[in-house]
Amino acid sequence: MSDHSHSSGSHGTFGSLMTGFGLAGVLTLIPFGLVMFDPGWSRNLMIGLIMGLGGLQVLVHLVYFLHLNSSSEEGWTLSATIFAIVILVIVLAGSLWVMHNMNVNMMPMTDGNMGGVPDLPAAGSGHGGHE
Amino acid sequence: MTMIDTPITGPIKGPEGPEHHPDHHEHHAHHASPTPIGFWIYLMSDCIIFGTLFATYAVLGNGFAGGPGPKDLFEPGFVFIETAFLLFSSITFGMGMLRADKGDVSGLLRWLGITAVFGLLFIGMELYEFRHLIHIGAGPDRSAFLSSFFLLVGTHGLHVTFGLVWMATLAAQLKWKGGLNEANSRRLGTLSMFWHFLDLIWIGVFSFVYLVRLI
Amino acid sequence: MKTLLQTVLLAVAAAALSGCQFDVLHPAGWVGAQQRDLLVISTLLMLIVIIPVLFMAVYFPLKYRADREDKSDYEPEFAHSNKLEAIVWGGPIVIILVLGWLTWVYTHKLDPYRPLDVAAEPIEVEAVSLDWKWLFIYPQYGIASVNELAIPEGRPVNFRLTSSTVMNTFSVPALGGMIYSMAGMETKLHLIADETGTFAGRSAHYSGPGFSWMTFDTLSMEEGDFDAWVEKARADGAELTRASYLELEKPTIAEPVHFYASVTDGLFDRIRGMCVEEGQICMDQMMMIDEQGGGGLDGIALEPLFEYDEKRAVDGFGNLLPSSEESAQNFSDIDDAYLLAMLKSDPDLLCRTTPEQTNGY
Amino acid sequence: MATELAHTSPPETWSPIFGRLTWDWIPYHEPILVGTFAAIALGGLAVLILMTKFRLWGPFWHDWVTTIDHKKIGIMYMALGFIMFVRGFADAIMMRAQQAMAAGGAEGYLPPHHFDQVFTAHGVIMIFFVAMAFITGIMNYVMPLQIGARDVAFPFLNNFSFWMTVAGAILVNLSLFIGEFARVGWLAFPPLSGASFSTGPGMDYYLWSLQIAGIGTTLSGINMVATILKMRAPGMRLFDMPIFAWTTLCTNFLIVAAFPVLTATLTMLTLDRYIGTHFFTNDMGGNAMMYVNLIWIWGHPEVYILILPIFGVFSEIVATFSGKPIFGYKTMVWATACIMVLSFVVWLHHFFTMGSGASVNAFFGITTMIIAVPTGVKVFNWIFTMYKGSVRMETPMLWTIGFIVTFTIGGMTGVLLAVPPVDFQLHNTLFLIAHFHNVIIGGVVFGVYAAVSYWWPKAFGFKLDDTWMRRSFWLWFVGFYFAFMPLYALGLMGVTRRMNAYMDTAWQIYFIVAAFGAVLILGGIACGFIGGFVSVVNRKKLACGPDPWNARTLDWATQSPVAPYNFPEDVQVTGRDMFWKMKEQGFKWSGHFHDIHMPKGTSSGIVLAAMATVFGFAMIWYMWWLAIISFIGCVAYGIAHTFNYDRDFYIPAKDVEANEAKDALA
Repeated sequence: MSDHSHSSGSHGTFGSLMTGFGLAGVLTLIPFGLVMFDPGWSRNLMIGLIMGLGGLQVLVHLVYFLHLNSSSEEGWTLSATIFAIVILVIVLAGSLWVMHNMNVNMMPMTDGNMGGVPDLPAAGSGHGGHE
Repeated sequence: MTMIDTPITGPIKGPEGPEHHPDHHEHHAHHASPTPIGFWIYLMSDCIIFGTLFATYAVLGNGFAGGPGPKDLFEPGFVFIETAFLLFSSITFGMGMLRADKGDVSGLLRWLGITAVFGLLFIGMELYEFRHLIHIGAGPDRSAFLSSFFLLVGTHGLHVTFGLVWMATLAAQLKWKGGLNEANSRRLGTLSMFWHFLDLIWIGVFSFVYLVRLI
Repeated sequence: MKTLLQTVLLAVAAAALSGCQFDVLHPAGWVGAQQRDLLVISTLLMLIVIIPVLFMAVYFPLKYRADREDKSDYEPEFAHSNKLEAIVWGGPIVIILVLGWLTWVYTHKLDPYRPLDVAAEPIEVEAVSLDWKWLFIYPQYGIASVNELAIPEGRPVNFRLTSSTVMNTFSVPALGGMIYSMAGMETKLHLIADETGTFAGRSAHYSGPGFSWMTFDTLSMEEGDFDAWVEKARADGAELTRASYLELEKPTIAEPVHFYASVTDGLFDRIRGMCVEEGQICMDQMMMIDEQGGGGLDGIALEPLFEYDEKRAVDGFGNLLPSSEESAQNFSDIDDAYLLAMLKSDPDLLCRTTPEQTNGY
Repeated sequence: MATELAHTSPPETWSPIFGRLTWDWIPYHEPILVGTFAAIALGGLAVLILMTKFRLWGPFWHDWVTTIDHKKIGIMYMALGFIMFVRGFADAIMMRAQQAMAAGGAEGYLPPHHFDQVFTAHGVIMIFFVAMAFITGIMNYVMPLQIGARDVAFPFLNNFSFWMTVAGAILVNLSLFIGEFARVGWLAFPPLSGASFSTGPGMDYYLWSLQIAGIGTTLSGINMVATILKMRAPGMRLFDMPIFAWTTLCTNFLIVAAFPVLTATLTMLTLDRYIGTHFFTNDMGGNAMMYVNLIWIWGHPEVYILILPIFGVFSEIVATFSGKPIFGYKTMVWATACIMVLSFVVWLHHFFTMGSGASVNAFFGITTMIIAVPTGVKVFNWIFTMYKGSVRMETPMLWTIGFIVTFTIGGMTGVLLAVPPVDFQLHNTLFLIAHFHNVIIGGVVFGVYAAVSYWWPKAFGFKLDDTWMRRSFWLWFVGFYFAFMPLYALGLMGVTRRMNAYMDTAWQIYFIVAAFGAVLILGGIACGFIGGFVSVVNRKKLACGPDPWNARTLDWATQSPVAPYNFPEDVQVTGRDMFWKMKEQGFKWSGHFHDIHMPKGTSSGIVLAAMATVFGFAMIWYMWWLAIISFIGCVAYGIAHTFNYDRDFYIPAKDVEANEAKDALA
């Protein structure tokens, strides 16, 4: 572990700020464009694209605006961020998994559809818990 | 255990000499300020609050209780303008930070003012949307979907409001309480982190709360 | 002091020896027996580590005490040993591997949702936890009982459970396993009694002021006795209709056992759907509507059709509080809007939820 | 037909000034509460008179209330913990007495309405205001000393966190005499805790006290993480830190990651109750299972938040009193880190019986068992630290042996409960109660007693009276087994927790034995307090130097009691067990001291917390005007506080020199 001295440039430069702005702008325009001018692609592809672009933009913000890198604060900001992301993934994915499973088991409709958008009308897809 | 071969007491690094002035040093002169990492850890814990709210929205977001769903209520164009305001405010804050790096207090204050205007526009739009929804009867008590929507977006809005109050306070301090002294610079740095963090959360909100539900 | 301790110890020993009350250790059904076996196996497995640990924890401080005569074995720098650390990690890992495998197998085998592999014809019981009593409906016999569960010995019992308001847990330790009952939801449980007898049953999840008295006897009987019990219910019982269920649903504490000679068809489904009352939309219907994307803006006004909790508010002593809103009256106001919303949904849904169906099963 | 419901709650009314608070909510007809109130009022009055007589108000305000010294804040956390411990234990004794009496149709002396508040308060107080206060106190006192720091990273925040915890504790205790407390169990599962099934202010006391105290806990977590990351003595790498500092780091990472989930979850429940949202209601799309899911995502890490620092305490004690470094230091650190992460993937084991599928149950059962591995490793490491050592059986060591034995048994029953089919039988029975008391008393409580007797000489300069502390240990140890082994037995009979009364008289003897155990524990607590009192009286005789136990870590390199500046000069750290090395080298302070830069005390913490208390009270009773005023007051005062730039001062070098010289003479 080495001691890093922080230069005053930790707030980035005009160039890096504008790069971040450009990337963030594009990554915002695309998903909004997809939703507002529907290209008619499949739902899953659209969801994947929007979430993927969102994730990408989060990275852009972390790097260009929040200046996250492996050397700031001896790497502790990065470690703390990774820890938080792990916990977030556990909380989100875990809750969805657990709740989906319990809803499937317990809600009157057997094919509970958690966490996403309703599918196309699931005609007669099992109502009531009778078996 | 290894043998001890280095001296135990190092050079004394306490405050010393006439050039040392209390206002320009941290409580513990030999340590870098713990504030940036401390504030970052706060942001991470705040992030987990939002994560919990996102998880709740994901789980309860289909509980319309026979009431309206996202497609009945959300307007992508409206959200796009909100998003643009918040993104612009992030950039203008960044411009202000560049001024601050140059020691230009009045330039910084000017950019902070512009940032605050964008922030206020964002909050104004959000309040307008909430008022509209409540007015047509789609308030947070109508269904679990709306409860989780209002809480998630409202929590973000509260953070932005708090950021604006902080910005006003800091502006006053920059103007009348010693400009970019050590304490004010530290606070400016943390506010900058806070403000960019809120923009980052908003990416999750517009993607996950609005856009994905409008497909 | 010492004699007092001895007295207490004797009392404990005496109580422990009268083993038959240890329902978990001496269960009267296959499920409970399996769970008991697993309990014993796991305990023995863990004792492989636990016993040496307990021994060392007491023996080492005695053996290596500072005032011992021969301190030649004192090694003040001994703080690391690859061999010891391998044992320290390896031992527990092996035991947990075995235990984990057992857990995986038994958890699937004893999943409460899994019907039992028994040749005999199962008996269906629909159990409802009410404030603060248990209702057991026997759909095969068209009867119901309150706070008494009778089952024939040797036949699997398939439970469907729900609750009228708060969470409870259905528990008959002598038979094995427990499971939550929750309003608007249905859980399942499969048990069997291999012996006749009377076993204690209760709610195992705190549910309010009447919780302590939310007990019932489980009567495991010979087939003939069970038939007689059914006949007794038919003879003594009242009618369980939607109206009388709503009466029964009102909070009471320590409700005595009583029976219902007949049960309205589909009552359990309505209880589970929180739609016994007139003018309520059932949970399954609501979830259908929601799966189509909700009721749209017109659906905003349908709110009273879905309301449930407020009408059942109780105070700290279990008294029902007067409800603030009259939903029935609102219902007539929005009837048209309701139909409109339904029309927007698919025809399959529409035919399930015509007003007749909402009002009468 | 059924039993008449004899009583009713006061009617729901609302007035603009007093909200829903009416005279009906003052329980003057309940003799137990009136008696308690009278005792507390008289005791309080006596304290007030004595403090006035001996002119202690000034010192109390300047040296304690407004202090930002981590050591004093740590001591105040311990004091808060012990005060709340008495309250929580009183609840425990009441429950044991009730259950020992109310068999076979007897009603006992507590009606359900009261009994249900007692068990809820017992759980809430013991976890949030006793265990949390204790571990925060110990971490506050010891950790900065162990890493060679002058204070924590954010000293004012530390003071504020403490007073917010006190604010929460005050609200919980207010509920005794104004209104009522929640009747929902310590985790307040909805729908029971929702607006319809928990009317009245009890549940709101629960929510606001936990939210306000939770702010303090989260901030204190952030503070300590930042302290360890940034304030270590020069040269101290992470792997040079004592184990206790490591467990503190992991614990506070857990706090920072887990408490936000609690905050969010309780906020949702609050909104359900206050503005009619539908997160956890039965109707309108709400889902109460989501609350159970979320609260345990916080709740399981919380258990490890309580036990990890205690593992650290025992690691320090066992190394010191065995005259050896801790066995397997690195293993110990990695085991702690493993536990930290694993504790986030086991939460479902608290609700196996809710009806998840077999694969989900099995997954969470197995992850739970996996945690037993690093925990088991720790136990072995403590044992092997004693192996080939020179073990001195001082009181802290006595508690340690008691802990290893008790905790191991508790760990075993814990793994049993992690097997889903076994849990189907034992969930919510007294077996579960026995299990978690087995680990929490055997772990946290024994650990706190061990820590207090270990670091007391550091904090006050004299040892605790040995005889009384040994009495305390034996009564606790034996009392624990009497109190909880019968509960294991009852659990195996299928007896459920939280029962106000029961019909089966065969159970009664077990409850009586358990009550007897509780009385023994009461004796243990009393001996502890007497021991403290006797020690203070005999403090001259018990006085000791800075290093009474021949310890190994930096906390013992300071004076006893520790000077405000902790270390007169920076320590250059070159490895583990630094103080041991210093002693081997015959270390002496250089004697050329310099001015020491210190933060100033401030009253902002207590003022903000006082306003938060008023805000909580106003929200509980629907006094909207007061809530608005106190909220605005908090924000305004917080802003005003940031305009104070005069926050530090210097301790002159000659004062440091004089102080250190005094120590050398003694």
